[in-house]
Amino acid sequence: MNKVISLEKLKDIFKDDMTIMIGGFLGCGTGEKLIDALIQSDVKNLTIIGNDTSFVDRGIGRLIVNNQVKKVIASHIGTNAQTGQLMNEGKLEVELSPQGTLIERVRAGGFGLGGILTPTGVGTLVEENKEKISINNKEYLLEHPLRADVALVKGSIVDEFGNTMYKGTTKNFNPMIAMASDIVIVEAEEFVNTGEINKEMIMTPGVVVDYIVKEAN
Amino acid sequence: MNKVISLEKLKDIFKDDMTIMIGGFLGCGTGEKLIDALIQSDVKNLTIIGNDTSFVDRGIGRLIVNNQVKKVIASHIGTNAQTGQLMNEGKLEVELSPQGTLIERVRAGGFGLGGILTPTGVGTLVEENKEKISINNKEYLLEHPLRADVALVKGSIVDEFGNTMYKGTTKNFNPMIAMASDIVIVEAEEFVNTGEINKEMIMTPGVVVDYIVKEAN
Amino acid sequence: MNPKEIIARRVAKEFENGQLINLGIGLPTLTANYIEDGISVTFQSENGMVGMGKVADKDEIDLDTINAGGQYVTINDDGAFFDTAMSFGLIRGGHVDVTVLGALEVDQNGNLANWIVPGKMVPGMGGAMDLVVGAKKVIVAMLHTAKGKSKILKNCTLPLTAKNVVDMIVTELAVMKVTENGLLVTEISEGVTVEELIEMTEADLIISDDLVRREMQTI
Amino acid sequence: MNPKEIIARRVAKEFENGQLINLGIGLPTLTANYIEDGISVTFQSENGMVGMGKVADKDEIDLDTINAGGQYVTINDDGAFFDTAMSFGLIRGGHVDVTVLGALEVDQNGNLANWIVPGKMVPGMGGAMDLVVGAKKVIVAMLHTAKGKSKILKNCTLPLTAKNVVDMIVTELAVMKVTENGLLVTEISEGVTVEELIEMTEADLIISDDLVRREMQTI
Repeated sequence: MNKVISLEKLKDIFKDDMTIMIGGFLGCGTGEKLIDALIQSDVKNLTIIGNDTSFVDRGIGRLIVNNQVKKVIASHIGTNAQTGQLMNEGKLEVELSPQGTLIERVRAGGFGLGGILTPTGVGTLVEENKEKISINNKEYLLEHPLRADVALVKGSIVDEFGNTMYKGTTKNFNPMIAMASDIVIVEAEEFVNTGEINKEMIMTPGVVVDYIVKEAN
Repeated sequence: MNKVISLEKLKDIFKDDMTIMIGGFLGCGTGEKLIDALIQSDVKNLTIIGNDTSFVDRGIGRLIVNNQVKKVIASHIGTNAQTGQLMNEGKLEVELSPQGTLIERVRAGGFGLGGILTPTGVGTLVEENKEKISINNKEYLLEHPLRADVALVKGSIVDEFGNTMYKGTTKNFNPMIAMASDIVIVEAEEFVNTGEINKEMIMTPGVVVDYIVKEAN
Repeated sequence: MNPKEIIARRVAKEFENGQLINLGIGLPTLTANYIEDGISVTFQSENGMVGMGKVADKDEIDLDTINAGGQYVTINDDGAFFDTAMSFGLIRGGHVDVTVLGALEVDQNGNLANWIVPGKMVPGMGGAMDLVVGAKKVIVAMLHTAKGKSKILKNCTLPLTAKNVVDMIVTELAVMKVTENGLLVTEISEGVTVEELIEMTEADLIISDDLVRREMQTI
Repeated sequence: MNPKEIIARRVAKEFENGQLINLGIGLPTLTANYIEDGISVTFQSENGMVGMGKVADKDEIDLDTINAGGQYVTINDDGAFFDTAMSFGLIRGGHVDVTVLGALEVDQNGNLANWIVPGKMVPGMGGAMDLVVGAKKVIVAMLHTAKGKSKILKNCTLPLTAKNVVDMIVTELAVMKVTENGLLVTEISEGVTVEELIEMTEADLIISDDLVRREMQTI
């Protein structure tokens, strides 16, 4: 089972209208080579799920600028002016979800939960069209799971089997999107032999990883 | 802020009728010194939340045998005959929760979620007295959070600040109970200076830890 | 060949390259001994490990590394450790390809009972309820009868572990698949007649047109 | 002393030993510069860190370690890294003792608006909604007015970030606590009269019987 794939071959995986989860927080922990491949594939009408739309020249931001995105589900779009402009022009749908709710929705999608109850967003625009459930006299929003066709994960160290560790604050959404997507592609900053990563640091087991891109950053 | 406490002083924390979460899976990852202290304190009518009741001579099992427990919430009691016997005699209440549901209930308690929706247990005795919610035509049980007064955590390496890493399969319930309890006590198998644990291995941050017992195992 | 070995060998044929597999305690665990050449799979132990190796030899014992049955085990190069939440995320989230487990009863609708005999035995469900709901393929591996009585029923009589979850039943006598139309017998063991099988089974059986005769030397 | 420094210094006095604190971007972050001697607190950055240190000097930059504002920062000896789920578990679960953040509007019922100006500015709520719902104590640190208009209202006019969550408002003019009876002014700055404060505040104010006069040299 050789999971290593070239950026060239990767393009065969991307299709129009796909839903793609992308790791990263303001671009930190986003696999830029994977974004390159997605841009070169030039697939359109994507739904992108990620924490934010980064900056115009980085990570998810580049996909927005390249007009490949139909809808974004994120917690924050303020650092990328293009996102707001396309939204205002009616060319991009934006669904804003509180950050803690967004990651729990992704986790629920990957962990087989039908939904989660969170107090976040009660009494705000976020509760629109959502069921409210009272538990012990406290109100919670029922938030639904999210899943995607593809996850673009950035790993700091990845072994041949796909076991992945994430350094510092690059973890963010990466471990959860790797659980919540049908096809999981990991960009390896450092690629090592199976067994070389300290087992106490592995956050994503190789069994959920389908493809590894090992081109150096 | 010196969090280190002696086993002797620890007994002042334990009270009758407390709810206590205890880490471990069949005793692996249970702090036996903490169990010693709890036994010596001889507090009664405890509600214990843990994966299982271990064996008669190990971990939670010893509390059962010592008749300190009024109620157990666990996923499995089959390895400790005393649990079943006390239950049959009406001396011990046992609430069985599927393992994956139990850990999500603890997590929800510690992570501020009002509940979780799981497909596990639908159509079985587990669904009794529980709300069922249909999401996208699939039925889920609404399971409520669990919290405790005290968590007894076993850490493989613990630093002065309380940062904790768990080796191998000793993790099990430990990281989650440390989030879901008012008072968190960690038994350190190895005690080190703050900063000496690799930051990528810390699963429980010191900020949630109240007391550290550093007597060697 | 003893009945348990017959079952274990047959179950192992179901495993495919790259799969994540969870084996229940007892007979299901034996299947790991019979994996076919060229097939590479990963075993999960739901207490917190993927890439589980074998039961540890004395000099390999690590007190911090046990399987869900409480035995000291090794971990393979490709393995990793997780807490219970992540471990059951893998299970409930459909990342486990196959779970193999025993049963007290299983019925022709794919219902499974394996966690309680009211008033007699109340061990608890442990991880079984999550496993059978979450795993992509649920294989029941068990002896066909207990004390002369069929364990494969029209309807389970014991409290269920889960409804409509079993995909396949492997016993020493036959291999059965749970289909929309009922329980389809696809293979029957050497020396067993269809009539005998029907006799020993309380559930209604549909005999496949392509029924395979399992010869013991080839499984 | 400039108004922002007045605010930051006063907010810092609220921090207690051992607390876990989350500071919003901008003015709230300044409070970290004024923590009192002998007080040891831990800062969280919700993108995935507790024990956050200072903004990294050029030679300290680690590309993998940023704060929630996107700046390269250091991590202290007592720190650790987490994924977003754990980070917001700490937040939603009540493990964060204090969150300090700015506001577009706040009202006398403790309602807060700081994430959207419909039709004008739609940055998104990021982690703010979780923080104000989850943190044990919510302190709004902001200038009292914007373009001459009070930011402290009877009722917020902008879409809310959360309802009834603000515990305390610290501006350059006063310190106010949200109580069941309304907005209680507990401290007023040197050179500001109660009448002036009332004049500059749209919300109804209750003046504490124990009103403290903040002298600039002592805060």
